[in-house]
Amino acid sequence: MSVTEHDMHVPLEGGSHETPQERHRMEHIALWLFIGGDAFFCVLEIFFWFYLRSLNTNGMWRGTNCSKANACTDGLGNPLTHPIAKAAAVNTLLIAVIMLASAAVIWFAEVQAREGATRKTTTPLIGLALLLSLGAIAYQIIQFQILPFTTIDGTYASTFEFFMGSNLAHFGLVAFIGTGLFLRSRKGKFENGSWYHLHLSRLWWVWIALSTTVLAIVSVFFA
Amino acid sequence: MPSDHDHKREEIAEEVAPLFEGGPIWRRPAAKIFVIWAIMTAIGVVIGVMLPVHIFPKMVSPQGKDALDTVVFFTVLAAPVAAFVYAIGLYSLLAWRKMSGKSDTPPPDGPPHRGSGLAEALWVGASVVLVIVLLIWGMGFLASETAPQNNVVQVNVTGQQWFWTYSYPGTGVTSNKLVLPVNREIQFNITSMDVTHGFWPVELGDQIDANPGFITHITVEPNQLGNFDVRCSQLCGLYHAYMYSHGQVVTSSQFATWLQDQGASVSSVTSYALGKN
Amino acid sequence: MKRTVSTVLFVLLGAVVIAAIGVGFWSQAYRAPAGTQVAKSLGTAVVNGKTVPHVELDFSTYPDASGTMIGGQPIHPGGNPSWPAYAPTNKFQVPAGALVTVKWNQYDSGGALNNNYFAWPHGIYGPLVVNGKVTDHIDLSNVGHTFTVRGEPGVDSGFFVSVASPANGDSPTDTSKPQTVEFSFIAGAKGTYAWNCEFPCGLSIGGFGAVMSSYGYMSGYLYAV
Amino acid sequence: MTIAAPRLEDTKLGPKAGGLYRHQSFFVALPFGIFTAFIGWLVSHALLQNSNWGSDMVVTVTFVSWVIGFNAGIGTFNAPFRWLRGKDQTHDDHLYAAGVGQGWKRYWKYCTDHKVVGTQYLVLVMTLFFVGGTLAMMIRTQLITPHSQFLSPQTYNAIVTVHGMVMIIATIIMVSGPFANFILPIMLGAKDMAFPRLNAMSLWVVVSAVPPILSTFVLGGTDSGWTTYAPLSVQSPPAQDAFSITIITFVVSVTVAGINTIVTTFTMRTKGMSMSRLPIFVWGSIVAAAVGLYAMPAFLMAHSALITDRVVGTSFYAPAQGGAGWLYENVFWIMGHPEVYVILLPAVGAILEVASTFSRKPLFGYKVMIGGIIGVGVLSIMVWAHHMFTTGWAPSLADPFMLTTELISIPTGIIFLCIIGTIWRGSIWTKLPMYFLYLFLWNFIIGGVTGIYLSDVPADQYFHGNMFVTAHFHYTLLGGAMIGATGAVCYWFPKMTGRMLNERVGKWAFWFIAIGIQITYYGQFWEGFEGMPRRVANYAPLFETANQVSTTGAYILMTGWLILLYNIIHSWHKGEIASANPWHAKSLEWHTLTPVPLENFLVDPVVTSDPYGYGEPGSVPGAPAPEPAVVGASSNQGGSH
Repeated sequence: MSVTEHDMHVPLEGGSHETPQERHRMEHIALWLFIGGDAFFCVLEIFFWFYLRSLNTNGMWRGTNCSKANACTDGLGNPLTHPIAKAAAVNTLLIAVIMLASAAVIWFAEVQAREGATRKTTTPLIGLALLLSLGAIAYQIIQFQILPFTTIDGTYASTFEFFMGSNLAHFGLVAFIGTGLFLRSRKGKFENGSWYHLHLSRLWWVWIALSTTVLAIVSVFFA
Repeated sequence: MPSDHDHKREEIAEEVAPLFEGGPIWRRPAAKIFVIWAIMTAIGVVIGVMLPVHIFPKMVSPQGKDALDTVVFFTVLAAPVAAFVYAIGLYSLLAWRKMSGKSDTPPPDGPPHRGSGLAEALWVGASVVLVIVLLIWGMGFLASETAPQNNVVQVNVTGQQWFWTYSYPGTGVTSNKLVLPVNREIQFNITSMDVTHGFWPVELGDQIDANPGFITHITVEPNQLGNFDVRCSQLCGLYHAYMYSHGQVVTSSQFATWLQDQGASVSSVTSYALGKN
Repeated sequence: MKRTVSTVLFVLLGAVVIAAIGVGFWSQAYRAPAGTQVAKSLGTAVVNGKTVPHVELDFSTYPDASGTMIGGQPIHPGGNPSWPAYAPTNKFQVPAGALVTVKWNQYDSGGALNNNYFAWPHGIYGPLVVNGKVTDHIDLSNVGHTFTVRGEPGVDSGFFVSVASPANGDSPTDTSKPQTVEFSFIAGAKGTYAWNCEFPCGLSIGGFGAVMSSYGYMSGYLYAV
Repeated sequence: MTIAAPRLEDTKLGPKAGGLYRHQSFFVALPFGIFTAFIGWLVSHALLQNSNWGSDMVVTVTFVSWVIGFNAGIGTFNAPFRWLRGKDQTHDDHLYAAGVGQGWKRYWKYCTDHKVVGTQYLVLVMTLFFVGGTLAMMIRTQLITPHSQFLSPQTYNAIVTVHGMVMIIATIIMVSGPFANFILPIMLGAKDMAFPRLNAMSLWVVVSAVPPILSTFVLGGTDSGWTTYAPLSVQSPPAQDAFSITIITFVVSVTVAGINTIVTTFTMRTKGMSMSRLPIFVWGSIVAAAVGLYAMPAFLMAHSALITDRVVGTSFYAPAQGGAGWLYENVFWIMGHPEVYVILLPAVGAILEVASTFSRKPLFGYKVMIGGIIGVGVLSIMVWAHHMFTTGWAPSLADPFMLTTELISIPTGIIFLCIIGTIWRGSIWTKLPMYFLYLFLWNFIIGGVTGIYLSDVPADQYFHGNMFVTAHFHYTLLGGAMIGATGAVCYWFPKMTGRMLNERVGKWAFWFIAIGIQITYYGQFWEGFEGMPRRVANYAPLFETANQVSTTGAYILMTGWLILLYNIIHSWHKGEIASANPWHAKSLEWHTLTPVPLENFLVDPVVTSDPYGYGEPGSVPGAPAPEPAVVGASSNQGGSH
């Protein structure tokens, strides 16, 4: 914990009391605490998935009384093929891939900024990452429309859609941060060594890409 | 600034010593605290032994007795522990209160005791021992309850928003009154039709939630004749307060005649009473 | 001394504010349906050897009770005037231990019970007469409403009456001719007995949402005085 | 060294300092929030009313609009969008946001000064307790007689639910709001919290969370208790959506406040304030904040799934479509039990400060107490299913959870060791805060012991869902945590407001509160022994006397709290002027001026010992270090041990 060795009233960047190093150390700890809380939220989402799946109340995990033991029937005996939403599986994995790509691009942008790149290189990279995240949002909204099942088709459907909704909320925050990074990078805010906010945003971005991938794997491979 | 650990030995001595000096034995602080502690413990024990027995309803099953015995035992066990803290609190107000609340300047500083390893070790040790005692007592009673023997009488309980119905499988009888034979192992199979209710036969001393979509079980063996009330112990909406019904523990013969009065055939009653279905 | 006076005044002011909020809640809770239907006296009757007062209660159940209840709809906040309800009110008063004859006009549609126990009449004295015919139980899949009163522990825990009524046609608007249900029961000891309808005609979980869990539509009290 | 520089608070700011903040205050945010909510209602009513779950959708959209509108109006979103646009705060903006030159109006604005936020929290907490307490009076008045028709069962259930939740919200923020914001930074020797804007946000987000829960009374009333167990809460009237919006908004505030407290403690301690010299109150606050960070995502998950069940027809808790009530109960109590320790630990920290100051003795067993607090925090994560012994969810887990629940009584027991160790042979100075310490001692022992009864499964099979449980948790939450918080209010009132509470009126309030608590909750223990279930609007005549005893006690308790409220309101502007250190205490907050300057210390303090130096050589009444030394231009080495 370093001591404020500046005079009391000399204003600092943004008028705060601390030096940039202290400021960034605080923001770093705060971000890890926030990611920890969000990680526990993600863990609980996965707990919902596996608990409901193992419970399979009234055989309604996959809907209309079909469970691992018996084939899916619609109550009148004729078999009901309840595909594990092949289309939905492909879309979910694709969305995860898009987010991983956008995380990779932002990470690359950060590396460039660390090595002293000017706004000419960082801005287009951040723009690309932002575009990818906006694409993921659009794709997720489209997936809501084209899903072969709805929320009332049992708990598999409900949890699947909850994951999609949670992703959408997180992507929204990522897009907000991405827009901010893009506009600030155009103003050269990340030049000459002040790349720190890019670093923090990349941490959050990568975490969201990871959590999207984990939720995608759970919802596709453990139906 | 001498660090805390160097002068530990003398500190304890200095801290404890004055408790044992100062005139005859009964006037020393430790003795006075002991007296207060003894009186308070006695009060606690008397309350523990006398009070719950009179306030608890008349229990008609061993589980009910277990709950009552647990309350009595835990109160008696807790009395000395609580009395210890209360005695020191009371004594501190009697003897160590230097300045009445009126003055605005504080009394002179007390002795700079920052802690004593001995007291901390004793305290935590005592807590561990007490916890072990509680645990053995709890696990013991729990183990004794959960082992159903043979020829168990089955009763299916259905909770729905704001009404309990009991059915006796095989006899075709469904009733709003819970009649049970005495000295028989009864297994309740409980479910709900809408929201979560709490099937709580008060005087049987046991309860479990009625969960929609699932069947939960409790086993009770009423060992005394008498009436008991069934109440809902889980908030279930508008008329939760009125979701009660009545129960009675009767002799086996009265139980058989009651079932027949409710329309059960004689053969189904005899096979049911032997715990076949 | 001045300090004590202002303290006491403040405490009284606080108490008045809290009491005012209490009156606010009280006015919301029991405003409607207003009034209690006191049973009409029909003289006396002999019930297993004892002469007891013989009274009559008559109520009806409407699919849309906005215009039929004393003191307007149970406008409990969040209630909906077009919900089905017992009319004219949900509170009945009978003499303790009296022989109560009930005449019930059932106009509302219905469906299948979730617990067939309620299709059979329980705790009634004498026959159950539906549309003029003596019946032993109502068709399980075509029940309109039930009138289920339960005894209170410590007052009269043995008291229990539950009677169902058949549904009235499929379109609830057909209010021309009701299903008539008539039965009698012996009122319990002096006390307050809660009754409610056990046919799930509401929404959401178990069909017991909305109208079923709003006080005053499908729930009320039977006072034995 | 004479301080010649002008006070920071008096600097003249440019006309446009503060930007948008200049036009924002509570009196702009309230109408703007209501207007946005109306737009939200209008749009959702038009589009969604007749789809299934229509009325729930409308209520949800309306109250989400209220929360967004109010926060936009007060200024929560200013900084994020300023960052988005690539702009940064100037020094004038920063000072304006800190409330410079706004006088009393800064208390109605999005002010980033931790002292203003602390005072705002105190007033908010007192308002919430008045609301919660009034509802408590409604409940006790309804329960005077077995068949009282003061409230209908629907109104009674709504009042029980809102009473529970308003009190839980109030108790979570009653110490971590006013004192972890106002006092904690000064105790550390810091100039402000780590994230001043987040600090103001956490306050105003709680303010925006209160109206939705109070509006549940006109939306049909919630009928499933503050625990809102599913599937009953899925079946509840539309009021349940507003209730869940309150919880989701409140979760955001507690998470943000928790992060702020933890980061402040780890990064903003002054020179010499090492971790082992932190006052015990700081340890209580940061462990509570850490446990809160663990608990709040579970609360968010439980209520997000509840809202999607009610609004878009998912079936997490609907057994007919594959859901289960146990799922809600598990996730709720994974939040539920850690949460009661989030309520308790800051109050315990405050009471231990009071113990040391008013026995004029160092805190007994500082290190063991920290171990106890951390032990409680860690163990609180492993005990949740003792709320579910009788749900039939997992009967085989009864023993393990009985074990963890009884284990947690060991670190909790250390609280008593340290209190009685501190008052042991101390010179007890019986001022008002010290009264509340003794009441805390009395109540929390009873709360703890009755907790042991409930942790024993065979006894819990009788007591679960029974008034005994109600009495137990009121003894721990009200008797323990809230009395601890009241002690904290009486202890730090002089530093926060510059006035002394009137001791005589304070003692009258104390005795009414002390006696009221015992009568009210002994009556409820009695009801519990007799077998009366919880949350019932009417009850069998068997329980009448016990209920009448409890209601009498409740009226006495109400009188006590009203006397204390009078004392606080009156003393705030007419009380005796307080000196900088009226209790001659040794922690840092008592070594700065009263009223506290904008950046807390005119000269950076250097700490050379912990704040419990009573009776030790060199201990001058009222100063931890011999003298607060001026900071020389020294190297950047961390706080020395």
